[in-house]
Parts: sequence; structure tokens; C-alpha cells
Amino acid sequence: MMKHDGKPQHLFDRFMRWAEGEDPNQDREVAEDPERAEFIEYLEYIDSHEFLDFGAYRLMRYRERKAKGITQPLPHSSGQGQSVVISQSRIPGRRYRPGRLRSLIRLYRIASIFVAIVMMVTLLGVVLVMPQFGDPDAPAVNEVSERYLEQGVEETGAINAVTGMILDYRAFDTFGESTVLFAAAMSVILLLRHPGRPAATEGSGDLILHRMGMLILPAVMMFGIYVILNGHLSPGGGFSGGTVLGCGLILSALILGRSRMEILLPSKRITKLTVICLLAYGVMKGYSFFTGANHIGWDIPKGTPGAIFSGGFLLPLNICVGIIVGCTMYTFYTLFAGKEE
Amino acid sequence: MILLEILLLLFLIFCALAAVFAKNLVATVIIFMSYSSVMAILWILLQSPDLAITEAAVGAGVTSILFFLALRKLNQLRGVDRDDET
Amino acid sequence: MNFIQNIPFFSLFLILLSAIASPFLSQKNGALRLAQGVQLAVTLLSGWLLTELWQTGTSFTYQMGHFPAPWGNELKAGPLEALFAASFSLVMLLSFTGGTRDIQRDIRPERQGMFCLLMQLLYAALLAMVYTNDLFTAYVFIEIAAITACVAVVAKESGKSVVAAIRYLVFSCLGSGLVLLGISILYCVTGHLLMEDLGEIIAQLVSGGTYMVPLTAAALLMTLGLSIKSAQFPFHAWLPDAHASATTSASAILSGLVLKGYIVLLIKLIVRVFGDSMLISIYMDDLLFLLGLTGMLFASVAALRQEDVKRMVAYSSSAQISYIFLALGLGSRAGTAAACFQILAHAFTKPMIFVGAGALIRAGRGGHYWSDLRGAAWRDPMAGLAFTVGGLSLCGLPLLAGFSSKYGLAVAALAAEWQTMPALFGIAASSVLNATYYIPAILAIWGKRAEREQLLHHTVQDYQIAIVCFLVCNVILGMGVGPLFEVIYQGLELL
Amino acid sequence: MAELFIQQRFYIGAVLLFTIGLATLFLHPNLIKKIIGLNLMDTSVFLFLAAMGYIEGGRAPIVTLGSETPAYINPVPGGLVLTGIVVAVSTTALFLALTCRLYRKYHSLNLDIILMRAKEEKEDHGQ
Repeated sequence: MMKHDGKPQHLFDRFMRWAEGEDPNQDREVAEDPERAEFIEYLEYIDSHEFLDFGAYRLMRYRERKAKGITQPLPHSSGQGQSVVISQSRIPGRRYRPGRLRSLIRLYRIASIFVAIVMMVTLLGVVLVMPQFGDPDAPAVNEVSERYLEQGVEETGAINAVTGMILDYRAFDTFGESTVLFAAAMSVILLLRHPGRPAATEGSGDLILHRMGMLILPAVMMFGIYVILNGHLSPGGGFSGGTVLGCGLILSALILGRSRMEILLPSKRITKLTVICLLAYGVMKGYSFFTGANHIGWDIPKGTPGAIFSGGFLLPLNICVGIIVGCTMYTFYTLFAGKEE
Repeated sequence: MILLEILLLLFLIFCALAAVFAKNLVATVIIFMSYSSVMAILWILLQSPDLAITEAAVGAGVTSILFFLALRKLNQLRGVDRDDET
Repeated sequence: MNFIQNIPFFSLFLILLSAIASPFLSQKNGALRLAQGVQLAVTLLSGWLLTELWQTGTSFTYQMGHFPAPWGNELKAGPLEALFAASFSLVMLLSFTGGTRDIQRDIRPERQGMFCLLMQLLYAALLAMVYTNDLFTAYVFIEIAAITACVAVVAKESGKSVVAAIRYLVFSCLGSGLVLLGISILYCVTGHLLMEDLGEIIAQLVSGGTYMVPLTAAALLMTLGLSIKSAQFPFHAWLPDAHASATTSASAILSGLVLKGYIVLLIKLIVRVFGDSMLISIYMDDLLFLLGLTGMLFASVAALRQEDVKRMVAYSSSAQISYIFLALGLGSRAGTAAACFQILAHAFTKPMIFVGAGALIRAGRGGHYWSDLRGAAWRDPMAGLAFTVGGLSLCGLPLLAGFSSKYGLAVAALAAEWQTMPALFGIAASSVLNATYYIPAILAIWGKRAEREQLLHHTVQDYQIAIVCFLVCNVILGMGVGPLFEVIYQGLELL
Repeated sequence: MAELFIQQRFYIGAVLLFTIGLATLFLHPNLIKKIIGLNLMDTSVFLFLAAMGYIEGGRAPIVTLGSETPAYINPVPGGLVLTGIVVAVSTTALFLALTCRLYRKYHSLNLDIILMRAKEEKEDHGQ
């Protein structure tokens, strides 16, 4: 805003610049990189022709490059000393054949358009003969859902039938689902975390963000905690509340900057918290599966339906799920926001 | 009510098409955010507040933040040498 | 309630909880050792379950929680499930043992623990797919398998493996999307997610002739989704890259087990949910048969043209998967039994080949191409033996697993109607094609090099133990056809 | 016919969205658009499920403690969708992480270009 020849800078522009990884307060610089120029040109071409590009442009560029004699556009990765040895002993393989590739791509696109249309027509045919929308006598309304609604309160202690169902009746699915989230968090850590490098220190000096964030952060956190704790009484529960909590953590990281956040909540501790909560969840549910299947006594008091301490394991389970989800969302954020270099 | 639902559905389809055909990736993600919000409204109309809260927080919140951060990361990587990965 | 009925639950939770807790292990190789210990324990437990169930000839359902089946989740185990669980666990253990050195070489030290964790989650997902009696649970575990399998490909961190992983992810997301849509349609017209109840209601609907279009669409969507995920022929585009660029253990597990997990689920869908009569009435069996037949030939021809060992073996996996679809397409009990046997035979053969190929590549200074591997077997005879026996088994040498499965398939085909001749022709042609690419490969690895090289090791390595176990299992599968088919038939009756 | 279309409006909308998502996942070369397509596909199935649970005049399944029991919507699809949403966000995160890795290596978001570069790289390796 300081040195822009007096031109006002719109918020959207600033946002776009931020999204492009530039400092919104700096002037935009376009690096002259031929590869990038080619890439942009290609993207523009794709944009103007969208679905109609059957790989023709790519081919044209490739031929041009070949004609110029740049057969090796990619400096391949060093550090694989062995591969050099291989490359001498290997007989030359089939070369890259543009014509074949082009016809393949065309075939693929035509085939997939065809498949999509066929799929659409079939599915339209299917939904038109399905039980009517909103029909109270639809086959899906049967003894299963009736029991969830009618006896759910006595059997699980939850007023919210959805929470009662996912955390008690069909708890194994939900354990699998938390495991999916955990697996995804571990995978993203494996893909994006570089242990040698320190976490990026990126303090945000933006005044508006700071003030507004400080204003809404407590509300977001409170709402998240409320939704988690009241999961068995009102709409929401561990998953929704956990996501809100995760958003709150992300917001606080934006306000405080990563370096201060790293002191408050180091990423190691986040992982440990997730693991402990998931283990606690697994042990609680494992106990109830085991006792349930073997018909051993079940002596967790249900409490009065409607009170906050009711529903047996539901409240601790919701808290565990909430922490798992919140921490995972925050982990995703830290990994994606961390700078590479 | 039915009219509102149909309008919202049409808007959803419009958003989906716009997100797919938008030239700018940032615009795509913003359109996707609005798509998620409209979806959350539809789920409120379908009497599923649990889903609406989750979709609003996940679709319009976390997923979009992840998309923005990824786009930002991608654009930051523009200048990095290609063969830094072993 | 018998204690033994807790085994499915115990094995699932043992794997899941030990995997989740493994980030707390601090010592080097801790996660790896823990994983192997758990796999061994689960193998023994499942073996015990198998013997008990086989002798008593029973199956049982295990209620997960305090609520009986249509309300709560449920596991179901019979002889067939126990057989699959035991053999999957054994293959998992052997693949891990056989690939330890490659894991240590290919993956950064600080990521090895994470890799083991994810592979254990994959293993739990496979067992859950085998045991579950509920469609939605199956979907959740399909997703776990998709995510972890994708990471198993990418853990090696070469550019090639990232490209392969992203294609894999696109295809498996597509597959699980289709499966989810199929499950939703089924739920909409029946109101159940439990396989048994679904089966009953579908039988009623089919006899009444109502909702045939949604049912057909659901059956097609789910079959399509699962065959995309198990790389059946027209959808196999992702497979060669993904399997060829992963580390040895991951290739072995992906090729030997993950593809099979989805097919086990498909078999359960066919037998328990849709039932033979409905599938025959919508010509699903003919579709599966034709897919299998074309896949067998095309994938074999594609394998013939590869110069990279691991790619060739990966294409051959696609061909072997087609055998299973062909057998399922026969639409008879004998065909399904042959499919089950082929699943076992391939689960024990292909990881052996991958472990052997991994060791040969290591012995041949890291080159993946045939020209680098000339004579490699002399440097590591055990690995050479594994590759040779595996290759010969797939070509159909008698007394090995591959021969028995082809034999079972041919017997099942003889009882079929119009499928007999095409099936026999397909089996013969594909065996010849298998031989055309495996025999030159075997000759190449045993060929002489210019200077005679020293043996690589003089001590017994852990992967050699794994190879010996694989060889023994292969021979057992080849010789013990009678009892195994007995178990499979009994299991199919009780499925 | 038109009445049927209006009656099944949610299902038809879901099918159209599913097709758009599927086509994008198949056809669009840009990886980010592919991920958007995947999300469209998933949310359309969730819309389908949520619509399936709705019952004319039903209320949200928060049981009121009292004597009279009003009609509630079916809670089962709600639970399934809740699970599905979490699964979808996990897949999206993994997909985005892979995209970042690919971009770092190949400097492109276009899967066709990436495949071409990977192929060239491999062949140059081989020579």
C-alpha cells in the first residue's frame, strides 16, 4: 500500500497475491523463465480450448523442441550413481512416439466422455424409478431406523440419534473413519515433512487480520468446544466440533505466526495427542465390543438423558474424536503452510 | 419451498460447472467454497443439521484452506530447481 | 460363547492398536519388529481359528458391541474367511521379512517407522474386508486401504513413484466413489446394510420383480468399482507403474494381497448379497467372464513387451487377476471355488517373485532391466530359485500352485455351458504366453556373465528364510489340492 | 413425467453433479481440477444419501423427551454421510500433498505434461 504509485490495492488483489505465494506488500515481479513461459502458454491454450485439446498442442511443442535439438529437457536427478552404470549397458528402448500417444489420448477422451454420458443416463433412469423422495413408506424406513429413534435414548443415552448411532450402534465404522483420518495425517506427514529443516517462521503483521482474528477466535473456539461437548444432546458431535476446533487452531496460527504457535503446540505434541486420543478411543470401544459380544455385564451408567454427563462413553468418545479431528486438521495446515526451502 | 430447493440445486450445478470451467485456480476454489455453503443450506432444508455443520466446517472451511495453501505452495515452488528431489 | 470366536476381533484390534501406538517406539527398527511380531501372532491365531472351524464345520457371527446385527456392526467368520485371513497374514509376514533390506535401502530411516505403521493399517483394512458382514464398514476399510496403498507406492520417493501414486489415487478414488454410490442405491431400495439382510430382501425383490433397474445398477456399479480397484483388464492402466515403482515389500503386498482383498469382497457380494440367480438374470456372469478372458490375453501380451523386470511381473499380476474374474464368470459353485484357490495361489506366488526380483535387482547393482540382470541368479542363487519357481508356477508346471489353480479352473470350466471352450482356450493360450515371457526371463537370470562373479553372501539372510517359506507354501498349495478345495467348498457353503 | 422430475429433484441434482465430477476427474488434465471433481463426486453422493433419509414433514433426529413423538427423518444416512465427509477430506489432503510433491519435481499441474516429462526422464535415464 505504500509504494503503489498511489493506486489503491484491492483486498482481492492482495489475496490473490498471497495465494500465489508472494508478499502482498511487494511489487509483483515476473520471472523470465522459458519453461514457465511455455507452461503458461500451454495453460492459456488449454483455457481457450478446454476440453477440445486432444493433446495436439503438447505435441506441437514437443516437435518444436525436438527440432531445436533439445532432446533432454530434464536434467535428471543426481545422486543415483548406479543408474549411470545401467544406462550404458542398456539397449535403447522404444522412443517416445507422439502419434501413438496422440491417438491414445484421443481415444481415452472420447471413451471417457462416452462413459460419463452412459453413466448419467443410467443413473437418471435409476433415480426415476427409485422410492420417491420424502416418502414415509420408503424401504429405508424400516425397523433399523425405528429402533435408533425409539429406543436410542434408553439404549445409548443420547438424545441426538445420529450421535447415538455413529458412536454406539455402529461404532466400528466410526473407529474405521477415525483411522482413515489418522492414516491420511500420517501419509501427509510422510510426504511433506522434512525433519532436518526448522519449521517456517512466518509471523503475520497484518493489522486487520490480527484485530479481527482476536475478535472472532474466542467465539470459534467456544463454538467448537460447545459442539463437541453437546454432541449427544444437540446437532453436532466430535466430527463437526473437531473441525471447527481445527479451524480455530488454524486461525490462531495465522494470528500468532507459526513460530509462536510452535512453542505453544509443537507438532510432535500434536501427533502424540492424536495418537493418545485414538488409542483411548480404540481401548474404550474395544472394551465395549468385547463385553457386548461376550455378553459380559455392562456397567457404565447411562445417566439421565438430556444431562451433559449422560450416555455412558459418548461424552469421552466425542471428546476423543474432537481432539483427533481438530489436531489432524491443524496438522494438515502446518504441513501445507510450511515452506519448502 | 420446492421452488427454493430447485433454485438451490440449479445454483449447485451452476457452481459445479463454474468451478470446473473457471480459468483461474483461485477462483475455482472460491467457487467450490460457495458450492459447499449452498450444500450445507440444502442439508439444513433436508433436516440434517449435523451434516450441515460438518459440511460448512469441512467443505467451506478446512478443505478450502487446504486448497489455498496448496496453491500458494505450488506457486512458491515455481522458482525452485527441478531436481532438488532425490 | 467360545473364546475362539473372539479371534477376528482380537486380530483386527491387535493390528490397529499396535499400529497406532507404534509412533511411541523409539528404537531403530522398533516399528518393523513390532509389525512382524503382530503379523506372526495373527497368523497363528487365524490358523487356530481355521483348524477349529474346519473340524467343526461351522461359521459364526460376532456382534461388535451391545446391539445385535441389523442395528450394530457385525463380523462373520467361517472356514473360508479364516483361510483367507491366515494366508493373508502369512504372506504379509513373509513379504515384510523378504523386503526388509529393500525397505532399509529405499526409504529414509526416519520414515521407515511411518511406512510400517501405514502398512499395518493396510493389513488391518484387508482383514476387515475379509471378516466384515456390513457393507458400509467394508467401504470405510476400502478407503483406508486406498490411502495406505497409495502411500506404500510413494514411500520410495522417486519421481516415477509419485506419478504412479497419483494415477493410482485417481483410479482408486473413482473406484471407491462408484462403490459408495452402489451402496447408497442398495440402501435406498432395501433399507439394510448388513449383507445377510440385504441378500434376503434382494431375493424377495427379484422374485417380485420390483426395483430391478436400481438393483442391476447397484450390482454393476459395485462390480465396476471393485474391478477398477483390483486392476481387472480395461482398468489396469494404473497397475504396472504403481507396482513397479514401489519398494519390494510394498510391491509384493500390493500385488499379492491388496488386489485380492477387493476380490474377496466381490466374492462375498456375489455369494451373500446378490446371489447367483440374480446375477445370471442380469448377465453379470457373462460380463465377468468376457472381462476375464480378454484380460488374460491382453495383459499377457503387454507383459511380453516389457523390458523392466518389475513391470513385467506387474503386468503378469493383471493377467492372473483376470483368471479370478474368468472363474467367477463361470457362475457356478465350482467356478467360485476355483477363484478362491487362484486367489490363494497367486497370493503366495507373486510376492515370492517380487521378493526374488528385488533380491536379484540388488545383486545386479540396482538395474531393473533384463540386460542388467543377465546372470544375476548366480550371485544370489536363492533369489534366482524364488524367481524361477514362481515363474514356472505361473506357467503351470505340475506340483506347483499355479498348476493346481489352472487345473481347478479347467475342471470348473468343463461343467459350464457355453463357456467351456473359450475358457479352456483362454487358459491354454495364457499359459503359453506366460511361458513365453517367464522362460526367457528365467534363462536370462541364469545365463553366464563374462567373468564369473562371487556369491554375494555366505550367511543366511532373513529374506532367504522368507523365500524358503514361500517355496514350501507353494509346493503345499500345489500338492494339497484335495484338502484345500474341501475347505474352500465348506467355506463357500457357510459363507 | 414433469411431476416425477420435480418429486425426485434431489436425486436428479445429485446425478448431474456426480456426472460433472466424474467427467472432471476423467477429463480435466489439471490436477487441482481433478481434486475438485473428486470432491464434487463425493458430495453429490452425500446429497443423494441425505435426500434419501428425508421424510416429508419429518424433523431433525434430535429426540424430544416427552409424551408425543413427532415424525423424525431417518438417522442412518446422516451417520453414513458424516463418515463419508471425513473420508473425503482425508483423501483430498493426501491428493493435494501428492500434487505438491509432483509440482516440486515436474513443475506442472497438468497431468498430461507430467506424464510426458516422467516418460522423457525415464527414457533419458535409459539411454
